[in-house]
Amino acid sequence: MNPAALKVNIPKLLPNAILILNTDAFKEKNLQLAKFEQNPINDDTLKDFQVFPVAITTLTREALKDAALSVKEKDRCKNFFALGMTYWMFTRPLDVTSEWIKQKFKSKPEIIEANITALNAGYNYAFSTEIFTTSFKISEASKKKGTYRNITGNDATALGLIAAAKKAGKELFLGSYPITPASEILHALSKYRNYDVKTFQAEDEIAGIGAAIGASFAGDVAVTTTSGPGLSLKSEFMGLAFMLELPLVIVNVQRGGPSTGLPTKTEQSDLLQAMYGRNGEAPIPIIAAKSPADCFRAAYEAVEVAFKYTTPVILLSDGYIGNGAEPWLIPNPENLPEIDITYADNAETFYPYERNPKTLARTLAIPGMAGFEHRIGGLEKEDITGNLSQDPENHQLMTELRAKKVEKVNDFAKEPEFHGEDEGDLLLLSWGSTYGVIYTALKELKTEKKVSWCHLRWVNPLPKCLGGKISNFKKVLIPEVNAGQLIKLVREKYLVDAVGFNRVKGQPLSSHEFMEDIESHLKGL
Amino acid sequence: MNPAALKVNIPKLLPNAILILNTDAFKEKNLQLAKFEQNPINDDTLKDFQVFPVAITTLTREALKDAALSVKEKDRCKNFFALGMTYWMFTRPLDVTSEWIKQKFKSKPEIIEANITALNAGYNYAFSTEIFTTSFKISEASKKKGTYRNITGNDATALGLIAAAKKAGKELFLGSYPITPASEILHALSKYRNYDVKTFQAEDEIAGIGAAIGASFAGDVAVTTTSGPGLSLKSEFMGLAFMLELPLVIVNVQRGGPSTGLPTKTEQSDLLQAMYGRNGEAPIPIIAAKSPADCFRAAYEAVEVAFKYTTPVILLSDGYIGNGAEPWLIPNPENLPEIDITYADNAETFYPYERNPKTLARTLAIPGMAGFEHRIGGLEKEDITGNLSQDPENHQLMTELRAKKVEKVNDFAKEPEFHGEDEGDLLLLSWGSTYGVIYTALKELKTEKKVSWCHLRWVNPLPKCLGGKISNFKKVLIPEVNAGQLIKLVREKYLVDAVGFNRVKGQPLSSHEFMEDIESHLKGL
Amino acid sequence: MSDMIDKQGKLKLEIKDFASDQDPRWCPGCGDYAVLSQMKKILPNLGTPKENIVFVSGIGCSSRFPYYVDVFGLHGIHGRAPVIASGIKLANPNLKVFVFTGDGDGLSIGGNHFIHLCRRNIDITVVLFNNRIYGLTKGQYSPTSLKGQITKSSPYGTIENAFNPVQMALASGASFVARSIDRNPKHLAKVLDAASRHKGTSFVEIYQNCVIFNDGTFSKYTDSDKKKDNIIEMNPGEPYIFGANNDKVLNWNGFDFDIEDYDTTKEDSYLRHDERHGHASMEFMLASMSQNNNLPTPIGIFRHENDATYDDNLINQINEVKMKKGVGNLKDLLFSGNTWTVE
Amino acid sequence: MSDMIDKQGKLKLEIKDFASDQDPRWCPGCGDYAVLSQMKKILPNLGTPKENIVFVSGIGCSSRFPYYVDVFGLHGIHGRAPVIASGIKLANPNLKVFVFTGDGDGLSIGGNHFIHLCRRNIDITVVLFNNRIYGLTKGQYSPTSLKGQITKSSPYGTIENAFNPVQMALASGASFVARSIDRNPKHLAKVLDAASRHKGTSFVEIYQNCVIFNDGTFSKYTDSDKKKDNIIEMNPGEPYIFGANNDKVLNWNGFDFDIEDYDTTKEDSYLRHDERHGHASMEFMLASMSQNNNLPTPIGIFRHENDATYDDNLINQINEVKMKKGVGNLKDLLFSGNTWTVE
Ligand SMILES: Cc1ncc(C[n+]2csc(CCOP(=O)(O)OP(=O)(O)O)c2C)c(N)n1
Ligand SMILES: Cc1ncc(C[n+]2csc(CCOP(=O)(O)OP(=O)(O)O)c2C)c(N)n1
Ligand code: SF4
Ligand code: SF4
Ligand SMILES: [Mg+2]
Ligand SMILES: [Mg+2]
Repeated sequence: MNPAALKVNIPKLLPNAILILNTDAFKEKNLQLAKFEQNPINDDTLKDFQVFPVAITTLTREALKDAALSVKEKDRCKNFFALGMTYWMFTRPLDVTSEWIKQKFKSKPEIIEANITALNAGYNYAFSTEIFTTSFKISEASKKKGTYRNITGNDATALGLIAAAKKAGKELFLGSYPITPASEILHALSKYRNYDVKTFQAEDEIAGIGAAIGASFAGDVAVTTTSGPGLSLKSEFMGLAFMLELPLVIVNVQRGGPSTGLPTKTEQSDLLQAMYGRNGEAPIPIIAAKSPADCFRAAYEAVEVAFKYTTPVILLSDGYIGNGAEPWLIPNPENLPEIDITYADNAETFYPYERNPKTLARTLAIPGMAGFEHRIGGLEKEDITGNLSQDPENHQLMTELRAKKVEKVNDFAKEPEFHGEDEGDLLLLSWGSTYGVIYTALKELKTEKKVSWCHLRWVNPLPKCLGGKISNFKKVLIPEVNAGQLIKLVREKYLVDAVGFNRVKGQPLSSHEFMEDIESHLKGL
Repeated sequence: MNPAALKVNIPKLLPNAILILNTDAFKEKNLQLAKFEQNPINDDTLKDFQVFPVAITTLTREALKDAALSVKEKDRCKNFFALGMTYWMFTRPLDVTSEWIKQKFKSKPEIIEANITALNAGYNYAFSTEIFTTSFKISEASKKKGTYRNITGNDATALGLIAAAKKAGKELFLGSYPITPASEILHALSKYRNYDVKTFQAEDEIAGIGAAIGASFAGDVAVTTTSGPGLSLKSEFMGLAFMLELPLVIVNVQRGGPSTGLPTKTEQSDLLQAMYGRNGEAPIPIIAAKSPADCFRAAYEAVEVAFKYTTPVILLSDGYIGNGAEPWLIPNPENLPEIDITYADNAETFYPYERNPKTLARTLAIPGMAGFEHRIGGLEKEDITGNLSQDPENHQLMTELRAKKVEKVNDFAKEPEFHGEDEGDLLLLSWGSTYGVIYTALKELKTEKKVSWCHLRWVNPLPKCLGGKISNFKKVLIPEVNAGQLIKLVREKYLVDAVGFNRVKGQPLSSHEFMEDIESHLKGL
Repeated sequence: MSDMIDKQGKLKLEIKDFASDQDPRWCPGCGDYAVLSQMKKILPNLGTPKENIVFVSGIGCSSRFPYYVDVFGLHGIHGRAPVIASGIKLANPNLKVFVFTGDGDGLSIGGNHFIHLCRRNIDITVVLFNNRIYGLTKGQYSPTSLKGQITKSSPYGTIENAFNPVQMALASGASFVARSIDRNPKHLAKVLDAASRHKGTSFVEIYQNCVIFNDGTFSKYTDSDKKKDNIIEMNPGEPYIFGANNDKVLNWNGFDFDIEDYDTTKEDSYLRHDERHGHASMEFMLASMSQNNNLPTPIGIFRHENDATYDDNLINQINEVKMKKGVGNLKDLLFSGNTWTVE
Repeated sequence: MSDMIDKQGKLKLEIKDFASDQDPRWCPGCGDYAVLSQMKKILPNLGTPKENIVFVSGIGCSSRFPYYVDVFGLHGIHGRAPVIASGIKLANPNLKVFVFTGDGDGLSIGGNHFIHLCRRNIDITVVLFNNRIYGLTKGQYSPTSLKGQITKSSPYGTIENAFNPVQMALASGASFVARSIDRNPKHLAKVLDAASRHKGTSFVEIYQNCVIFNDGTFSKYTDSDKKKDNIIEMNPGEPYIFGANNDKVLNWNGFDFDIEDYDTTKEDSYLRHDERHGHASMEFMLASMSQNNNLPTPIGIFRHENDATYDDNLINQINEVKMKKGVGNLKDLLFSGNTWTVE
């Protein structure tokens, strides 16, 4: 679209629509012609859309630099360049269109070649730059009163972290290494220097979490952000953070795996890695965001728990909600829960591994506090004193204490979201970004059977009430964008013959397919 | 012990006894006096024992260099140095003995100080050098005919790997980074250059597995060895190996965790990490060794499966069996199973992700094979051709194929070891190094109830027969040196209310405690 | 294969023999294309059969290189290509192994593997595409980004100093170290060819333009009006002449270079480039110039040394041990030590 | 605290104030003890209150250092101390942060973090105990082990070249680079003191004897009959004099050092050490000498530069953005962008 076309079309666009803009066309002159005062790419005009500014003219000319065509003819191939990009976006093959071009311009082989080249170049450009990641429209019309804005999950995560740090009266430290689809959190946070946000782009994921652990030790609200393969690299340091019992938030924006996998596609397949991906007995609380806007609250809550229980916390998001946007009912900062961080106050009686009897959090003291000098590390340590200890009974005790502490998070966590009656035929049990699809499916579901839905916020620990809930239903169905991960935790813990609805296609679940699956289960009940 | 004392005592020593030898005393002269022809530390005389040669005299003198004592007096403190070492070994505190010394030498403060210094120095020396790792006597008197030798688990692993490579007619490549208690496998293998063993001490664990993957791609039998925190670091590369579907053996000699934990102590707490410690859906076969000598067979089998199914395989050992020794019935190499490795043979029809319909192994071709040039990598790839693919259905298909392949290992694996009747009251289900303790406990168990025992060799996939077996018992008891890991897999899969006997003390299970636990369970049945 | 051997029994390969079935997928105008075409040009003449060539890479735009040449290829994970390549070379020392990497892949996450590879001097050629940016992940700064550079992750400018990749390679012990530019195809081909033929770790830094996220970062070395003043081509045996009209020359004062007007009558007094001299002082001085605004930036070969390679050392050690102890026999191995027999 | 301030309001600390309740647990005779006592000696005089000092380490014998001094300490994981230290320093730039590491911890597994720390020039002091061996894990070779060295993992001798840690630090951009020896306590104290006071990344390599697994590896630098011929102490403003009777001197020939007899009458013609000169040629030349058997090995300070630190740059950038955009207010932040209201 050029500026004039844009101007005309803005009102017709759905929020969150995908806009591919040719930046070459957004020059002074065209802007004036279209009566834009400022370049809309750079101001807030397009905030509600997903904007992809691309220098289409330049890129097309470059792609065709060896073609024996006039500039004008070359420029006509622009549309095929743009088409190539959208083909990549929707993973469509190029051959059909190539064939069509060949038919259409049969008599002009140079034009055929140029158009095909442009088509390919557009496709390659999109491929090369990982510019489009899975991000579909998610929009749940909300009627609650209040002020709204559109927000992507990654931006909401960034804001949730800043809000938590501000409420805690702390500076925010992010140690991170770029990786699709998590980089935008780093990008967003790097803008907020005036909010006392320190972003440290580390040499790798290991350094990112390591620096965050250091910052936590020294008293910042500390965070590290990544995606799947990056989480793998953080495994060893996650074990250290667990052992040090330091507050830390680890954000994992999941993508298609395994290995490099499908970096621009979405998946929920890092849950078990988050649960078990480190040596020894090292449970870590896991919270999952359900939608783009919800990333704000999830991030905020992750910080609360990290400090309340002196523990690393893993926040699971994914490419779908990280890049997707939806309207967000903006909270008034005054209504956000207070976060108070307490430090040891008596140097005489200070022991770093003395615990708060209620939360089992250990006693924190940070460098700069005179008289509280102490040393912590990754070797097993004695209860209370924190001195090194190889004592067998102490190791058993510490292992148990650390595990109990994670269970305690249930004292903090609210009951999970529950829709429907407390007992019935089918219970849908879900977590994370499947929320939107399930919501839609349930709305459309017509049945006489009793179907209820429980959507988890904390995946570790599983909520206390869950066992009771599950036992009140004939069948439990667990939809996940993976080969079955939450279902493993649930079957193991409650010994219930839950069934899964699992798709591993790099895409959100199809609500249509899902509906069908529910219906077939209901038939059998 | 000096040489003379050693000479006298050798016949009295139990096999695998711990010998701390003062190397300073093993000089020409003393050796001659004791009628040793060669220094027994360097030859095979002491092969049946765990020998720790330490320059006790030198170290004691050095520790006391500032003490105002004669050399003779200093040398008398040697015994306290040695005592300090054993205290570390058995994690005993030093204070009681320090008190005793103070009482005993009340009138001679310099002597008190010197002895306490020596005691501490011995303790520190042992601590510093990670010289003693958990390793207790494991010995199961075997009456089978044949030739035996004593062997530690780590040495047996090394030999198993060499044997497999030799039988496959391949060179053996080890990429590794030293870490207690796995380093001895690297040490052992580095001696066998004349067996075409290439050991590559890498800059870290990541490089260790990465080099092994490269070597596998180029046609070697490739292995990487490590312990807990090192396995964490290998997570990302394990995902790649899984995606590349290349044969690779990953040996993890477990130690006390989490984090740096208890590096010289034993634990079975990396099972879930081995199962799930990487991003995306990436199941890998896991085999566990049950005893020091068994490491040979387990390593051999790991190589067989890695090639038969073109997959990475994780071999779990631990500090207890890795360092412990037992008599090994040496197999005749001719009787070891053949390992044949087949490569693609027709360049025209070659596709790297075409599969053997029986094993689902993919078709291998290695550099140097003219006409088979191809490229593989960590991005999702198209079925059969191996070209990059983002197609949703293809991703689903490939995810399923990769998982199915792991299940196929059951076609290869023998039924797990089973003792007792096929049905009854209590089924003990176990894996890895608990074997010895359970064996002993069961021998001593007196009960009228029917108790059977199933000891797994392959932990992933779980054997096909297991579900049937489990359902024939009133109760299933799973002993593990962790907080409950195999039990999670079993409960999840078979929905059986198995109970655990779990100890996390950095030590093998106490067979006494375990017996009591069995008895209390039997009472309730 | 047979049709690739000519009548004299010599290997005869052509560019088209290296064509892969995958189309390059870089952005139009990306500097990576230039490297690809030069690489394809030199490969047929190396005297190595196709099937003995292996391309290894990490992750990044540049790391997609292996897909576009029909040799064996392994597209690894981010930063780890050097270790995969090391394993390949040690498994089969007959192979010619290349690593293609970027400034992020090779120097940020992969920095450690890179320096250890150089230290070990394994016979591998590392080609680093330095575009001073993370291309694939859409434009964050890299360890070679210039201080102050504004990128997606540094909206107010980076506050980090840049690595000097050539100095890193020299300090860590690579035996061949060179630099070239995407826009100078002839020079590029020459340097890549020399690197490929070198035995030991050879390292080539290529200044490569990312048209999308860091366009023009090397323009002072490529724009026709500036490049002659800002670039100096180091040629063995020649003085360090540069300038729009080849009118300037570097003169060594014992600690530093002074820029002088080039004067043919003084020809004999000028220091001449010698990539095989082995003087740490000169190598590092030349390497430091790219970060010195008062001096031109050198391209060409900084170091070219013959040093024992790790792979040769390993094979030699294996052969020595075989000589001393005999070729290992499995039965002897298993039955060694104190054995006893139960009958 | 109050009792640590003297009448003039100045901080007054003593060695005993730094005594920790843990006894050092190194082997008797280990070189680590020497470093500990010198470190304890200089700490009281740095002018930094105890509670503002943080010791960070990885894993290894040397990495147990933090337990033995009563300041804040973090005993991290293997190789990663530099990143933990970076986070600590950036969280609270008032802290004085030290990293204690070994040749394995700092240069093998941790090599990448080390060079990136140097590049960023974060104000942290790195003390590397180079004993050319893995001590804690019982004696495998390290990246500084000498080629041919026989160790647990190289029974036939290593086939790897050793890193030159000083060159690595220089090449990666550390602003203070020095070397000392465990057996020369005075020199050690002097160098550690200068490093601790330096603003920016300071790096000190210490040759440290591991009596158990690599005893005597530095004997030619410590044995009284050899050391004077093999070690040269670099002192600012002084010529490079060495030898049993201070009878030899290094003379710079423009590319290399020549060894000459020291002649007081030529005093003026000798090159004098200047750690602040900033000539890449000299710095790297001096650094290369430890790997050159024909020249003595220098100890002392190789580079001592004032350069903006990352931590200062970060704080400055934060302040600048605050100046330009105003101190951030949470409400404004949340309600920014296109908002709409549902009533
Ligand atoms: C473990 C891991 N971390 C991060 C990424 C994301 N990532 C892919 S390429 C890249 C950097 C690419 O930069 P460079 O190496 O300079 O290559 P270029 O694209 O510029 O050629 C990053 C951060 C990844 N794939 N894997
Ligand atoms: C991830 C990981 N890998 C390996 C180890 C084992 N390890 C501990 S210290 C060490 C090397 C110690 O050498 P160095 O850093 O030189 O310290 P030194 O003991 O010689 O002072 C190794 C390999 C570990 N603890 N963690
Ligand atoms: S993003 Fe830059 S480096 Fe990557 S393909 Fe495009 S132009 Fe090349
Ligand atoms: S093993 Fe070596 S480095 Fe470690 S404490 Fe003992 S002497 Fe020191
Ligand atoms: Mg780049
Ligand atoms: Mg060391």
